[in-house]
Amino acid sequence: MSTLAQIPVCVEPVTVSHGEATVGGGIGAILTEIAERLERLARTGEPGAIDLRSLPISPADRAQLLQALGTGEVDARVQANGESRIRETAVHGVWWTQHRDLDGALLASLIEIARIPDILIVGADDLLRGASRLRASLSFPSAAQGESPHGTT
Amino acid sequence: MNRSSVEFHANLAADEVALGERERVAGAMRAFTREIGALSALRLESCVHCGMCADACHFYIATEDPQYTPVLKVEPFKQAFKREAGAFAPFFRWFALKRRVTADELERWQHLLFDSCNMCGRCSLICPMGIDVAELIEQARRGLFEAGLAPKELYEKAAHQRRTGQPEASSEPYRDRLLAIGWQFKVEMPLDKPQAEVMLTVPRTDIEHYPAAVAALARVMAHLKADCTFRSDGLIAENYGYYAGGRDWQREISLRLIDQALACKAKVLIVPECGHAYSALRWEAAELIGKPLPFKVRHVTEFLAEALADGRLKLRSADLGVTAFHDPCQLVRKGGVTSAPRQLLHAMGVKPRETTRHVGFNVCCGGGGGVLDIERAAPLRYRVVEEKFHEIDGTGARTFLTSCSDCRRTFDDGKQRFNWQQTPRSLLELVAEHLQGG
Amino acid sequence: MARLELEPTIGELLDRQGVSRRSFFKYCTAMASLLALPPLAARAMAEQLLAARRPSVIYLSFQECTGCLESLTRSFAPTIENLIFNVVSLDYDDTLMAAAGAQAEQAREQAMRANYGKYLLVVDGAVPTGDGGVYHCAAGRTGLDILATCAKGAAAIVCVGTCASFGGLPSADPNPTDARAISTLVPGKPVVNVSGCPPIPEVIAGTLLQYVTSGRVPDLDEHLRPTVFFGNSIHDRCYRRPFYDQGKFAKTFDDAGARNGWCLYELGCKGPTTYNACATVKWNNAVSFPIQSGHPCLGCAEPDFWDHGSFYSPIPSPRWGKAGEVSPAQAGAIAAGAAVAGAAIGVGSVLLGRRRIARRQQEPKSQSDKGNEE
Amino acid sequence: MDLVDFARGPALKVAFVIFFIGVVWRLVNVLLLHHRRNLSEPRRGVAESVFGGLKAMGSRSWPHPEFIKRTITGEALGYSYHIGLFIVILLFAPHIIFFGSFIGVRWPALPNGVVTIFAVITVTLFVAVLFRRLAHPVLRRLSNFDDFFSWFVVALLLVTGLMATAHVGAPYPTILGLHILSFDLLLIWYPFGKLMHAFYIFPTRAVDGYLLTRKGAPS
Repeated sequence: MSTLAQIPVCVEPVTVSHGEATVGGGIGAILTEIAERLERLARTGEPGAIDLRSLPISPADRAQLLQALGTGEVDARVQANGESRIRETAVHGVWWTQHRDLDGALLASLIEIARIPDILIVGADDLLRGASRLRASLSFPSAAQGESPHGTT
Repeated sequence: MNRSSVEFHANLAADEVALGERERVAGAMRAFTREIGALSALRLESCVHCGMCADACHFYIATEDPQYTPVLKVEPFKQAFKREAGAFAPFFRWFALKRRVTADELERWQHLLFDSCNMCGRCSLICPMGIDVAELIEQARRGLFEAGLAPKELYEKAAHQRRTGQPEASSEPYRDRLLAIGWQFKVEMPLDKPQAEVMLTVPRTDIEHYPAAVAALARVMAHLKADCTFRSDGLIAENYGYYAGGRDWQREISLRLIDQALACKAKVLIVPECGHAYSALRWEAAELIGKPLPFKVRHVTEFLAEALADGRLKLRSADLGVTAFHDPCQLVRKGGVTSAPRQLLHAMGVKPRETTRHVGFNVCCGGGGGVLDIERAAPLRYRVVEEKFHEIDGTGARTFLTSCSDCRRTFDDGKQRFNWQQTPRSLLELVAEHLQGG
Repeated sequence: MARLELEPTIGELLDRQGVSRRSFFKYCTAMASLLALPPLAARAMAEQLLAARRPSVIYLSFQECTGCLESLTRSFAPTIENLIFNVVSLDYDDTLMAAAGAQAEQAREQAMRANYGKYLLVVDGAVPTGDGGVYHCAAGRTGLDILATCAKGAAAIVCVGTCASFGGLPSADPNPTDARAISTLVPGKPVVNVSGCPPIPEVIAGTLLQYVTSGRVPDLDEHLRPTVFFGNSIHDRCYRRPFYDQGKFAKTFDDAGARNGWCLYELGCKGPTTYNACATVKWNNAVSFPIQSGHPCLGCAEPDFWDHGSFYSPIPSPRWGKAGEVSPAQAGAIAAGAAVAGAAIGVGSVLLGRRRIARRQQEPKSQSDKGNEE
Repeated sequence: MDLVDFARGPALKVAFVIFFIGVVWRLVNVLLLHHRRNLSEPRRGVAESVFGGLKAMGSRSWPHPEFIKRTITGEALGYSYHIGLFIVILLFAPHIIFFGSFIGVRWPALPNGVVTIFAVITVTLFVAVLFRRLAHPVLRRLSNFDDFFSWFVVALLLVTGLMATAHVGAPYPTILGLHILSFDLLLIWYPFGKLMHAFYIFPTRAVDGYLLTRKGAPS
């Protein structure tokens, strides 16, 4: 019988690993939910999202889910207060977004069902603000009133 | 509400009718409390109301009437115990957790304790808690007796036997009848020898109805050249005090036999083919008189089995075909005589077909415990004896033997009613007919 | 710039700091994930936050060890500075603010006057009520008095830590200063208890954030704790639960069971009787939580957890009075004593019984004598 | 002092004391009543009779073939829920800790999932037993308050126990408190009701076996 010292102290939570081949019960359910949401998106235009981290599935299941969804054509990186990676899966309209903060810690990991994830869309007021900034830079050499680019409209 | 005694519609003897209600309750409590001891207390405290004793009781099996649940018969006795000597008796009295027993309740219990119970002990065998329900019923009967509620027939016979030694008056003294049987069956009837090793007694039922059994007893004793005698003052074996529940009368009736046995310095007292007489004398007499009996008490089958064992008795084989033997319940369950009758049958080459897997679990004939004598109980008894007939017919037996005169009379009585094909025969008579070199 | 300086909305504040809409939207998504809100709620939260004015927060500290505040400062999502500057306007906290003495008190009174009826009062620590509350005085006033005045104008009160929520350590037996939970001292005011000793940083921050975004008190359990964080017991969410169900328990702290990460139930784990988010949100930015690091849960989020006996005596073990866990010798002695008493009463009752039996025997003439009268 | 602390603290101590006082009181009361000595000539010696008594303690548990056809349902129900009770009470980890701390020793447990299955079976059987007691003519005629209240006390214990393991009905501390309180109730009621049969069953059988063997009668 191995001595006490030989037993490795187990720190990581015990993960129950499934066999490779079979698709875990959980994943089947999630895939059907994604399909159902895609149909709703097509019908009513209502987007949906599933928070991967809160799903009570093991890491192995999670990996298998993403593998089942495959990779698509779009792979976007958003540098906003840390990197956010938005990848389209092989199924059009199903996106895998991961938000990380400045030192790389994972903030959120979502499966988004939408024509385009919200974060990529430019907000309405950003358009106006962008326009005013451009106009300000156009008249840069002559204007030089020292107005801050933003202005406090 | 003090009902006048005449309104009691119970089946009462003249002496009993005169009792007032308060006297009845006081008498019942006197008897119940006298019966309370560590053993009866342990049993009364153990019942968990599982109802299984009903499944062993032939009165419940035949009628499916829940009032005949054996342990229910003991309720007045349990009420008395809980209120008088139970651990929480004061609380039971102050908060009336158990009501005081009433004359009406006692009167209703007469039918339960007497008419519908042979005290056969089958309920004691099934009880998962190991309660001897039959003995509790016996003790409960004493309460009814002291309350002046014993059935008329049993009370009168017990009173008569206490005074005269025989349950009923007979046309001629039984000692003369005994000698007459001797001449009729050409067998010598030793009577009132001043001293003898063995004292013989005879069931009144045999003298009245089955004289051949009496002759058989004498013939067998003569064959064994036993130094034996009948005693005219201690002739009758039955004990109607035991049936009626009159503890003191039972003692006096037993004392009559004991005195005669002492008088002739007998070493063995033979109880003839009778069930309750054996257990009343062997297992209860010593308790009642308060000291061990100076002589042995043996059932006639036991005595013959002992003679068989030490070679004094040789028996010829009997060709009876398929035979069934009815164990009288007072003899087998209450008395413990299980192997003797079988040894005699085997000695005669007869292998009885058992009605049940284990000896002693057979259904009772329904007539014992005094029920045979209570007219009011007849319809109920017939339904029960019918069950017994089914059990015997189940064995497919051609010959049917038993070793108790009350059982024989119950079977004969039932035989006419259901014109049952079998005839109950006495084991003793069979032995008498197959003595070797007899 | 002539317009009166309005209290800027959070959106304007962020814009002024060059925080892009996308990074603020990412921040809200993270918050929704933490608060277990549906993912699409992030958009609604973002819009509400952008438009909301930062609520003024008064942070009062009474009988406490500042552990809760330390815990708040270690919140990763949202970070403390993010919280203070973007989400709430922390107008008074005698530990964090630069001002002190009269200026600090003046700042508080000024903030309370300015936002009367709208500011959020966050309280840390129990308030001693013994001898008129003299056991806690600040700026010449008793804790009771300070709490009363501040609570009057508060829109809601958030009690941070088991001390504020239930009395915690100060009110543990014998409770010399008669310390009381805040909820018992501010009748009529909506109270949210964020219990724990200390509470999980993200739980404090998340509760404040949830109040700011929704503008109302979240759903609470019977101890007035937000159900989003305190709805489940540690036991129900514990990753070692399979070992509990299989009956695999660690018997001592360094046996094979402990090393294999088996259930700590027999070592006094109070997981089953404790409701908190440690097993899911975990501590130090979801690195670990007590059970995962091999120590049984103490049940620090539950009222009177100091007085539930030794932290290492299992839940079912009987506890007789202050003597703590019952020992076989003690149980044996009590049983023997009771048995002797029982025997004595038994003898008494049986003597009583025997006397009654005897008395019953002398009743009027017995029935059997009647037979002789012929 | 929340419900759990009260239930397993002072309430348990009081119940514990009442239990021992009540049980010993009742046993002593039975023991010290008048003992009748057997004066009749025995058919079997004392040694053989004592052995017969010990044998009866076991044999009386097993249904006799002659009666089994009629008693099978009653006995099957009774035995299965008793076995279920023993498994749940003695082989469930928290129970082992609870009872173990009184006697200072612990023994191996069954996995909790298995015990829960037995607990569910036992509760259903327990309800079935109640219906049988209400439906069966003999049982209905025999049953009194003690039968139903003793049933209720044990049923309460079983139900709150199941609710505690399933974390249902109320927050776990409250349900656990109720569960331990119903155990206290059982301890208090124990000496005054039919639960005492656990103490009576073996002595009564032994005495009966002894007396029957002494007479040579079947037992």
